[in-house]
Amino acid sequence: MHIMEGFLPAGHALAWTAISTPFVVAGVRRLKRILADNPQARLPLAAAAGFTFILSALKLPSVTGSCSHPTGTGLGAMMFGPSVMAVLGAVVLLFQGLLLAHGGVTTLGANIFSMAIAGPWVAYGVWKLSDRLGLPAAIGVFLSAFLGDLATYVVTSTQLALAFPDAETGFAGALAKFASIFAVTQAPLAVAEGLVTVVVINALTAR
Amino acid sequence: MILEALDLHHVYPGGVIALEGLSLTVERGRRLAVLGPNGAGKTTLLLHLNGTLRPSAGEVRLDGVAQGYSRAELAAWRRRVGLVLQDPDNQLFAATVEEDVSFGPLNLGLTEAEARDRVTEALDALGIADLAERATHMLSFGQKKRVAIAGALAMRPEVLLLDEPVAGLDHRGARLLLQALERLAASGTTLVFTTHDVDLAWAFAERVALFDRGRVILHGDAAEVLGDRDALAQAGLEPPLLLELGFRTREEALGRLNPLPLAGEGGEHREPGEGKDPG
Amino acid sequence: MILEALDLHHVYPGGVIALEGLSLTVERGRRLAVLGPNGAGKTTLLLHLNGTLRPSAGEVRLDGVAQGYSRAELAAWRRRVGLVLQDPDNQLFAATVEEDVSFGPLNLGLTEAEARDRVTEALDALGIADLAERATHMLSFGQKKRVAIAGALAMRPEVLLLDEPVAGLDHRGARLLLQALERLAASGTTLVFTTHDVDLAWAFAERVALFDRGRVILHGDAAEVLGDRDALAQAGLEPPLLLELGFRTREEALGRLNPLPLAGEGGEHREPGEGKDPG
Amino acid sequence: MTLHMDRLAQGGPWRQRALAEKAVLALGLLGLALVLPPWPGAALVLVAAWTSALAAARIPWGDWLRLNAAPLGFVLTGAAAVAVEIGPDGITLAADHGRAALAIVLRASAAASCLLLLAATTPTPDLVQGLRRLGLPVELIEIMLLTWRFIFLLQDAAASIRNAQEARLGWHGRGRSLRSLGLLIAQLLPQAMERARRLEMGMAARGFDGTLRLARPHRRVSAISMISIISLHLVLAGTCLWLA
Repeated sequence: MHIMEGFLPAGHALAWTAISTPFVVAGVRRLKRILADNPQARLPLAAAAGFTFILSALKLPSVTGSCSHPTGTGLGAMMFGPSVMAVLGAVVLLFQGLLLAHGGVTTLGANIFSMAIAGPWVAYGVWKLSDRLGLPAAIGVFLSAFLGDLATYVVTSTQLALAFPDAETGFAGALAKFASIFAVTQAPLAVAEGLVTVVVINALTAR
Repeated sequence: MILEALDLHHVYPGGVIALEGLSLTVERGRRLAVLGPNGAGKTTLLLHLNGTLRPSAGEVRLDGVAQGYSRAELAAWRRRVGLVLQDPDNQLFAATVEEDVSFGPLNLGLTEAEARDRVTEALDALGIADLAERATHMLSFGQKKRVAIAGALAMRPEVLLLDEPVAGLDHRGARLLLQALERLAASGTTLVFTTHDVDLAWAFAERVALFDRGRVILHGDAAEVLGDRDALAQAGLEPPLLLELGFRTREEALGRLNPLPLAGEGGEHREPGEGKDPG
Repeated sequence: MILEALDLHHVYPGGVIALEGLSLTVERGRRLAVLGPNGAGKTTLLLHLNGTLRPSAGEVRLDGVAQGYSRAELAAWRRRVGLVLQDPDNQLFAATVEEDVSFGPLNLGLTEAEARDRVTEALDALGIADLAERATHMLSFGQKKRVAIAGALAMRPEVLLLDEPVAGLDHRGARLLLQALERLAASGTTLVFTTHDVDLAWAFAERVALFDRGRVILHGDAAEVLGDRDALAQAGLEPPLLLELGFRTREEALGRLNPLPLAGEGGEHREPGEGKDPG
Repeated sequence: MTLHMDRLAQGGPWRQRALAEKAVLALGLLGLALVLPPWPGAALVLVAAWTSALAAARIPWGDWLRLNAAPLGFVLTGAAAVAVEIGPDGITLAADHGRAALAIVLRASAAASCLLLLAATTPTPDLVQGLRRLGLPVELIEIMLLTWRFIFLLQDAAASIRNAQEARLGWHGRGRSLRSLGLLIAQLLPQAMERARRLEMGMAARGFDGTLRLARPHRRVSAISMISIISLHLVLAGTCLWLA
């Protein structure tokens, strides 16, 4: 769920950019190391980023009838690792803002935090944890993608609530408002994304 | 006539015109070639004929009935009109051949057992029963092409739409594929295929629709259309070489070959096509 | 002779044998067709001829010198031997035509200004100077093909390797491309191209290497190789139809067309190919 | 197949203009939309951006309206949340009668139209090259440029796979749609990696050693344009402060 251009006040936009920057810088460092060892890795990495972009342009059928798109954060974290996803996700988010009018540049930092950092790390953590707990692979994959998607939506709602606290009930009230309004579309999408990711991983491992 | 396109218009977002008042008739049980240069809009036409794309104006009729675009109508339509795209890599998406070919039948609501029968039937029809358990990504290009057709065939369509069916195949691969299509046609399936190859159209089609810039500019018997130099030139194509050399069918040319000695030696056999030459 | 392959062996991971004792000679300034069915290993051979793949046994010689695989040696090799892949989408990676074509020259260490001259020269040679500023993804398939060749040409290679150069092109696109290649050949570039199309080999190659299952089974003048029915049959191919019909060159067949009336009418003109027929 | 935004940028009359001019104009306006008070600041920016897009850059009306409508769904939903309050009496209109929500809608629409002005007049690879000049790591720039190419290759493949699935009734019903989408993605990922492998071969043949060297046409910045652009910013800011 992308926060659109101009939706966040300047101060918040700056703050989220500052928070996301170290993660992306760390990702770029890691990227540089990968490329120094293996210069040809540029192409698979770019293919991964292009793939993630296309995921977000695919329509995902949702229970509510509204069509949205998979975030790909869970799948990306499982396939490429969360630290690289911070960079690839940042690239994809920038391109989405420019090419699809989805997101924006001043809100890029906030969106990177929710979709390229929080989502992938949650998904990755859940995946590793379920593996350690010995859960069946399909359940682990589902939970990972489902919770990864859900995490981006919770973080986005939090970002909005921090920017627009309720006059009376403050941050908590605002969070309740945003979370419930967006839950209508986002919760079913998270379920759908979880299910689709299970199909993807099954099909990929069957090859 | 089984399938009809009536005055179809299609404009891609951004103003690129793909179809511009296209009309076309597909006769039941016939093999129709949609012939035209690259980029003329042939693929776009096929995507209209099974409802994948919706025209901005005009309509598609199946058995004389104008087709609608609701989910149920589309399902009924696609059950009767199958589509095979050009690149088989975009067409096969399951891990094994069997699994891939069963995709359509299972979506028709058939049971697993019924679907398995359909798979066997379709693979047999294409002469690839031995590939059933193979992994799709390990197949050769020619095998993938035939599996892709089997996938459409397993739904037992009345009409099969094929986009450039032999593109990229070598001589042997093309022949195997055309033989399989020949068998399908013989068993009553109506075939519509696109091609930019006049020689292929000449060798395989009964009817030809000549396509240029979003419109059918000539439609008729293969011999008639392919003999029309001016119409072909308008579409940037040349007449089939053998036709130009005086043969009326490919068989005639091939029939002449055996008795005909290679260049440099003498020969006495004459085929009808040449017999008309008084020299 | 400029390029030679000597007893090349190549086994893909997984045990698939692609080359099995292949030897081949490329003569300077000639047009050589590597002819064979799909999956025979033609592409693998091209990838060996510019050092992209390294044989498990055997060697490749350039001007009689066995080539090494160090970074510097590869760079020198590829400067002299250019490669154009079959699918231009596997070759074009930059956003605009100009940028893409400049990639090779800049890798040669040329300055931006020199590289820009090379780009202009290469685009001119292919007759696509007007595409310079176009976005790669907006090009038609035929345009992409020519841009891909320009990208290799801008490095001014002595030998140009082309994988299935006209595959997927329609009549007009193929003609444009072959004309451009003809000009290149005339200006001294040695051309090696793969194809499964005997008619193309017949129309365009001077020399033909017949390829089957990882080996060259016959190598010689085009007319000689393409006239050898048995060798062609072994590779699963058929002789060029026009050759079989008694024409020695495509021009001869085409030359016969104009004076020759269409089937059904009378005619009196006779071309040399037919003159040998005593009937 | 192409993306709508890209087609506008590639074909529009501003394609030949220097990147710096377009970037300073659009991002300058964007900055003003965020820092000036929404009324009248964002409103003035909105007028300036729309005038630039429609009159100067000659983006067709229909395209421009469609682009601007895209972010509205989010903006209106988000603003609706700001306009209401959850209190003891349930959901009520906020104490400011929705003034804050209106301000957000105004600011977001203005800011979005500034970004759209840039995106619809400048092909993305040009912007990426601009980022290189701003000092972003070259590795990142290269990945971005290559990503651009993959987007179009994979988009075509994805569309084609989807058409093939629809022809076999793959997208009829929710369950089948989910499964079809999963299979599509699973087919697309190996294709993407295979593409990468082949592209690498093609690039190696042209001497690729890990660095992307590309000749880019330099378009000269016109001093007059730059001065007028900055003057426009100053006039807007001045008018806003004077009105407010």
